[in-house]
Amino acid sequence: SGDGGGNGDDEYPALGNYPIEGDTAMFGFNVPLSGPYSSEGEDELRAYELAVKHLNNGGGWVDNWDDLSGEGVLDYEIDYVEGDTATDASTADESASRMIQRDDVIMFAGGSSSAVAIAQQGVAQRENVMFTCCLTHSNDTTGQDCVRYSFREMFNAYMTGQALTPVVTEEYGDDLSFYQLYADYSWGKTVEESIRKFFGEAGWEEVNSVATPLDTSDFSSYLSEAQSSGADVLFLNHYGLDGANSLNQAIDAGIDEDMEIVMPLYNRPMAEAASSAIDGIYGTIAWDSQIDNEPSNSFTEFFGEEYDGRVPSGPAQLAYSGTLQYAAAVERAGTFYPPEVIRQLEGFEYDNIGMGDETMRACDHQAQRAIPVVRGLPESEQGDGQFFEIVDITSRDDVGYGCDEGPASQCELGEYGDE
Amino acid sequence: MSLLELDSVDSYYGESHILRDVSMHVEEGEICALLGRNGAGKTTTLRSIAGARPPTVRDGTITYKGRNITDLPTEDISALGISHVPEERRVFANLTVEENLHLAEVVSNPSNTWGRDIDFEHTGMTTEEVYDDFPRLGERASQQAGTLSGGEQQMLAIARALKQSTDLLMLDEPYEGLAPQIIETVENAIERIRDDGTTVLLVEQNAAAAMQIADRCYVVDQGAVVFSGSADELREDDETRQRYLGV
Amino acid sequence: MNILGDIIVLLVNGLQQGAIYVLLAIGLSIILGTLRFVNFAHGALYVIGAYAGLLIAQEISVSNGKLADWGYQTIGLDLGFLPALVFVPVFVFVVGLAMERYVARPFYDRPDTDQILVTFGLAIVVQEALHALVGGRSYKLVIPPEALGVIPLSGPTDIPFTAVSLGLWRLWVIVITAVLVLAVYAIVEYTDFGLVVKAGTRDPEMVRLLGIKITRPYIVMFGIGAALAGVAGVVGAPLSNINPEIGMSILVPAFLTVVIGGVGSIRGAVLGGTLIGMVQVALISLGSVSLLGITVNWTPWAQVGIYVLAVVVLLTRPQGLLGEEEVAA
Amino acid sequence: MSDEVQTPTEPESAEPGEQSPSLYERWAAVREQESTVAVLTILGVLLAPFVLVTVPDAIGLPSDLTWYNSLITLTLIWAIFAIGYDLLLGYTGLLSFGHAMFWGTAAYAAGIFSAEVFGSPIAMILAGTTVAVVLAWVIGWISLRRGGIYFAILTLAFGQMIYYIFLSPLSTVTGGENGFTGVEVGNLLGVIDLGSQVPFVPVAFVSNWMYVFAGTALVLAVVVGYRILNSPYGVVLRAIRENEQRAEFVGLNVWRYKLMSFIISGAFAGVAGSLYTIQRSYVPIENTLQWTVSGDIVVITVLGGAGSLFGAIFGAGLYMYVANIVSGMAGIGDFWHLILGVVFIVVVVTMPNGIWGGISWVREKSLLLPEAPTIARQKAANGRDWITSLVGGEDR
Amino acid sequence: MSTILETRDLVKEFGGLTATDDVNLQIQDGELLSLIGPNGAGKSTLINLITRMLEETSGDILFEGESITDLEPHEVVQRGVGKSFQTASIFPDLSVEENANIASLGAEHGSFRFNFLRHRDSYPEVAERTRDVLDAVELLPQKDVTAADLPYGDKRRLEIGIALASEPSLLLMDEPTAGMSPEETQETVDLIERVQEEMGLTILLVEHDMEIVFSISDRIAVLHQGDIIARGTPEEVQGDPDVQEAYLGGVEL
Ligand SMILES: Nc1ncnc2c1ncn2[C@@H]1O[C@H](COP(=O)(O)OP(=O)(O)OP(=O)(O)O)[C@@H](O)[C@H]1O
Ligand SMILES: Nc1ncnc2c1ncn2[C@@H]1O[C@H](COP(=O)(O)OP(=O)(O)OP(=O)(O)O)[C@@H](O)[C@H]1O
Ligand SMILES: [Mg+2]
Ligand SMILES: [Mg+2]
Repeated sequence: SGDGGGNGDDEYPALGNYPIEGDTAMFGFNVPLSGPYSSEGEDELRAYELAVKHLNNGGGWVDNWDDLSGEGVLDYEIDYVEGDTATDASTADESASRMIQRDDVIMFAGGSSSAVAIAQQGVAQRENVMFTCCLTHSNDTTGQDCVRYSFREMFNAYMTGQALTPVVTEEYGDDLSFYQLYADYSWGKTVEESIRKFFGEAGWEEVNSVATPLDTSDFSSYLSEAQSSGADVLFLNHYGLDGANSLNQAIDAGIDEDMEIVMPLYNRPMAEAASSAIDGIYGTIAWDSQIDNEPSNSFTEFFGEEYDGRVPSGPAQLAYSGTLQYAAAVERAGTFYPPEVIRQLEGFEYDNIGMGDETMRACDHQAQRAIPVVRGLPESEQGDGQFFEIVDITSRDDVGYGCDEGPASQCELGEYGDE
Repeated sequence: MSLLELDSVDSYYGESHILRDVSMHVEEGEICALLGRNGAGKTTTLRSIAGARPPTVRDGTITYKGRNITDLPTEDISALGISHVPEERRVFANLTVEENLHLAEVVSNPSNTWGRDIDFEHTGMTTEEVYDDFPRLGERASQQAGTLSGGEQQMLAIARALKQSTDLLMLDEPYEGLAPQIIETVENAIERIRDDGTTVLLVEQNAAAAMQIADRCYVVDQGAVVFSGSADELREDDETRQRYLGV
Repeated sequence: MNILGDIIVLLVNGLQQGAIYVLLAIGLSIILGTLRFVNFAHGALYVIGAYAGLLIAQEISVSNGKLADWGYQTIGLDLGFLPALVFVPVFVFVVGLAMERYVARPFYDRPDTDQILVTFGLAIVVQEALHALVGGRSYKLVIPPEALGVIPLSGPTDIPFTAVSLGLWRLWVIVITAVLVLAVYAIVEYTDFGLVVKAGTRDPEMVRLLGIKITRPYIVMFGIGAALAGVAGVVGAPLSNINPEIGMSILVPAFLTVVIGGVGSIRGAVLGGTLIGMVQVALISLGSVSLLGITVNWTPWAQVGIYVLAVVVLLTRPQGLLGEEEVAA
Repeated sequence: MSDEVQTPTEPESAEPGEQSPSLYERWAAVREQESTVAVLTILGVLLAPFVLVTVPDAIGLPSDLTWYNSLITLTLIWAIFAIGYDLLLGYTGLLSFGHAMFWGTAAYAAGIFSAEVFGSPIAMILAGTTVAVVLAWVIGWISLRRGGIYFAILTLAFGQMIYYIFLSPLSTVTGGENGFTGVEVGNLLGVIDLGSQVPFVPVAFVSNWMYVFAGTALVLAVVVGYRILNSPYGVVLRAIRENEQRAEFVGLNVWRYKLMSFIISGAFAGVAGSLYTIQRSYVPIENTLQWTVSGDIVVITVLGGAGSLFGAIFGAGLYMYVANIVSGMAGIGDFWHLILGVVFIVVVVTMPNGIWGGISWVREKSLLLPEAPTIARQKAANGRDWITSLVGGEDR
Repeated sequence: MSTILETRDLVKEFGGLTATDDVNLQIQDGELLSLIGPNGAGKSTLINLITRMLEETSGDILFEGESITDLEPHEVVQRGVGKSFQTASIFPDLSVEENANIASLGAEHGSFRFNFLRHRDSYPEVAERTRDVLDAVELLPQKDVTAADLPYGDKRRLEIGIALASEPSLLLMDEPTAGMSPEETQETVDLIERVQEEMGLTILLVEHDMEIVFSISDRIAVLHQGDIIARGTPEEVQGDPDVQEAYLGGVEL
């Protein structure tokens, strides 16, 4: 094993897919190319491909990160396989197993749909192959379902609740009733819980909350129930195409005339799909090209250069940064041996991905970071890649929770594999 | 010229050679009987004439009114005036008696004829005339044909053929399952339509019954014609009767 | 509370949802009832209708799938909705003709299981071909501007009748369905054409022996069934996502509609479709109901309800609500 | 090898003047015996990893063309499922489109049982299978009221009903869309960790205890399946497939036999579903209860060869290879499912006994053995007709 | 002689039509009773009522003294009422031996048991019965032939063999010779007579061929518009003017 450019990287026992055979290190990118989150998935894949290109040949952030050389990782050339999760945990789980067994990937990444991410985390821990979360916003990912072999850059529903509550209550008042529709799986449920918790604490009262199946296309019956509930505010805890559909249909049915609508998590592809419907709608986003700082601006720029001027979405930024983050940790560890890489990432402090100062917390592998709160622009002001007004970038000091609090209190990371 | 002429016809079911070099002719206005034991090839002959597939006619020609019909599709042959009452009744179980009868005239409806190069006109019996002959059917007009008794179904199958515009009526074992008096009715009907100018080609197991009304007879055995002649000649030819008909 | 308004909305939503099932079920039912052909690829015709409608009406960008790899960034004619509504039935009709000729016809004489298997295979092939070509992502057919918008309902002022609004498009779907259903009903029930097809079901050779060219009525009947599925694809698309999988997922409720209504019965299909649509919508709208101190939340049962309906119908009336008992030959 | 069940024929030597049986015929007689079948299955299970993984690795075949160990285990599990399905489709002639429900409910039952009660793999299988059997009894009781196409449609519908029930109303128990993540597989017989290697046996032959476990289950499944076919049930089920009305009129309770066949088939699916949970330590909903699983098992069985137990096993192997290995190949990988669909249609049209049947047919043909059964022959002829009609032959 | 089957006031109505009207019929153990009557008289309906294919409107059917109206068709067969089918109804893809085997199994095993793990060879009674029956219908030499490949006449014989293998004490036959040539018919009649004798069967025969009916029947019952209008020995029935009028017409015998 490890012939060629092995860089002496065989001082550890075999574990998972370590050591790498040959001189190419294989990554696996498992993204939704079908199903309700496929727009996000396509953008993620673009970013992953770009990340591999930069890792091998330099360019992008690789040039600015001290840990990365731009000539592969530890002298291994990076190659990758891709898989379609179909926005579905089973398919993702199978696809991940295939990547590990058939393609011998040393790290795999992806997400979109927290159910998908959580399923893959399970595989990662079982197989001792590292997983890098991309878009997953459920509390459970770094809460009750957390694992040692996975790290999450994205914040979670709990933090969204913390960031959104002050902004929204200030705008609409602090004595209102609200109604929630939520996607019926891990993510939707934790958003629903967190909204209830934080808005409840702020003095709002929940009228009802109703689950809708993932991949619903016609929300009208659910919406008309919400409409006749008499609540003041409607939370649409939907994402991707589902989110665009439910928001569009809510506006079409004229619900915004009676109720305020809040979309706790949204993103650029959703905003594009919902277009005029997002006018005035509050929510949080992972990242947006409108955020003005050096890493963000450069990411927007080189992504656009690669892909015909396309403006990258938040999920793309997560995909790109996650891959580089992993590669940098490998370089720092001097090996692909997973336990060492994990140790490099635990407690790692960084400020290089455009979201200010961050820490990858060791106790639950959750990044501690700032959260952008946004509000949709009217159609007339949209365009030029602009969909939102960034209302606030809530500092990481104002959100988050201790290792013994909130979701983290349920987290048991499991073994490194070298004990 | 004969109304129908078979000239050295060879028919096959798949690879099995059934009719061997069959030649026969049916004259206008006669009742011609085709006799033979089980499996002799009687049904196969009628199906070959009617253009029903299988069997396939690989050799020889079938001429009707001077026209070669060997390779015409079934429906065109039928439209030329050959109607066929096949074995086993073949009524449309899911349709009523009346609808079954109505189907016999559908062919004459202009909207059903496009795409066909055969002309014909409807000269068959009317529904009323049919009910006169078979009052039983009149009583059962709106009953689903599948629920008729065996004999009633046989009547319906015959009646349906009589309703078609027919110059040549081919009957395959029409007496099967009929009670003795109904057999009489059918015999009478056959003789009457012959007298009205329709030619009849009758297939029967029951040689005795067939010879009663037939003008001429053919006997087939193992796919080949082994006898042809008038009914009287056959009655006198004991050897043929014993050997090929078992009577 | 706004009970009356809710009921109206529920009725319209239920009818519209049912209308899609009816359009599909009629095709399934006449093909099954008259041609004795079990078509598991009926959903594929629906998908084909939806994609055809999408490509006629709009221009879409393809981002994964082979078309994108081959350099087609965008495809579609961008002609608007009305042309789609006109051309799709014609197109799917032709697809139906081809399907009859090359798939169904050689299988009329083979056992049900073979028919199911081959059409199931065809359904897979259509789904996967679309998947490979345009990718798995979902598209949206935009509601035509003429039918966009809502009808605000407001009652007399003395009834507290808060505004409910009916999507105009839903009404359009209901009307289009009604017209088509009546037309097909007339053809099947009142013309020789329908009679011939029914007869041919049991004994095509006998029909030919009666001088009737059977292949044409068959193929036309199949085409009509297919065209209806195509229409369902177009009119249903603005209210649902379009992706390669929708064909299979709509097939089950469509079959249930047939089973509930009774095979071969157009009136049964209408009744069955309406019932299913209503049950689905009603369970969502029912929300939580407390009875005798037990609170049941009905919304999660919305998808389950239609199956329960089917089971109940089947146990009490095995031939379906308006189906006739089978008559053996 | 063909395993068309035949009544063991009496020794041909009874008729004088007959040639003594050829070697092939003797072999043909031997291989029908159950113990032979069992031994062959055991050998197959033992050699599979060596032949499919070790040897290709050793001779340097690229790893993206070859099997991997967990895939072989998975294939064994699907093969058990397929054997059970074949008993229903191939021998009784009932086409179920809802078999995912037995596989799936068993998977959930096994998973939930392990989390809530007891993690012993054997106990998990018992729990899962019991649930599948009970469910099969209920669903069969309702669905078998209507024959033919209704049965296919109803089983499809019930399958989806169970899926939706597990997805939403029961999501607090099942995990809904997330799947059930709390599976806790314990040790086999309290001591053997299924993930660990088997002592003394080289990994080249047996990767781990899980493989031994699944392999044993498969051998048992084959033996039991064979025994059923050789019991009165075997011939009764085939009689029902061929002429149901007549079977009723020789005094057979057709309905009960069909129900029994459905339940037996459900039990096999239950064993397989439970093993699936044990192997993955996770119960994903889409791959257990969604109708696509029912579709997969139909494809596997028909492709491999309905009406032959080894055909079903072969089908499982073929499908798993295409879905997991071919799908990763450059070029055709993206089209794997499409290709499978096309092949499936071709098989349905032209090969009534599936690919396995086709192989046996060719081999027997080349050995000038007696012709295939009539119906099979007829179907094959139909297939040829279909092709002629496609290329614009006779307008029938 | 005891009564093996008896119908009491058996009525079957289809909508407005009464197909059998208060039919009281007794069949004695060991006899061959023919049921004749015009088309549509209700003969097949009566048989279908006995086999429980049809549900009666009113009345009762007693077999060996017990009512069988609550039984399922297969249970009636279990009790000993067999039916031979008009068109050869066999299991085409199975061998001749398996065909008979199934029927013997039906007799032995029809009452559904859970013995799916017991090998077929361990039922010697079944094998023996199979052999006996094949012997009786003279198909033993062809036992390994696939049923579909038999000539038509042999198929009919096999069909009767299947009916016999299910161990009936009463055999119902609805027009067994329909579509047969005189020779074939004669063979079939001989077969029927022989098995009746050998196996001590009771037979209920429906037939339009008067030659057969009058030559082999012990007794004849005449059904007309759902009513039994005459019954008795062949001679008695033949002389009955009502029968002449309603059924036989001018047929001479
Ligand atoms: N569909 C078929 N396929 C193969 N062989 C057939 C087919 N139909 C009939 N045969 C064979 O063709 C021969 C002639 O059969 P045909 O039906 O013409 O006889 P038939 O004289 O009408 O006899 P019957 O009096 O019994 O009706 C028989 O040997 C029969 O077995
Ligand atoms: N399901 C049904 N619905 C309505 N009428 C029926 C049904 N079944 C039978 N009949 C009618 O009942 C009468 C008796 O029929 P059945 O079949 O018993 O007569 P059959 O005596 O067997 O006559 P055949 O000698 O012609 O076979 C017939 O007139 C028939 O049309
Ligand atoms: Mg004949
Ligand atoms: Mg009768």
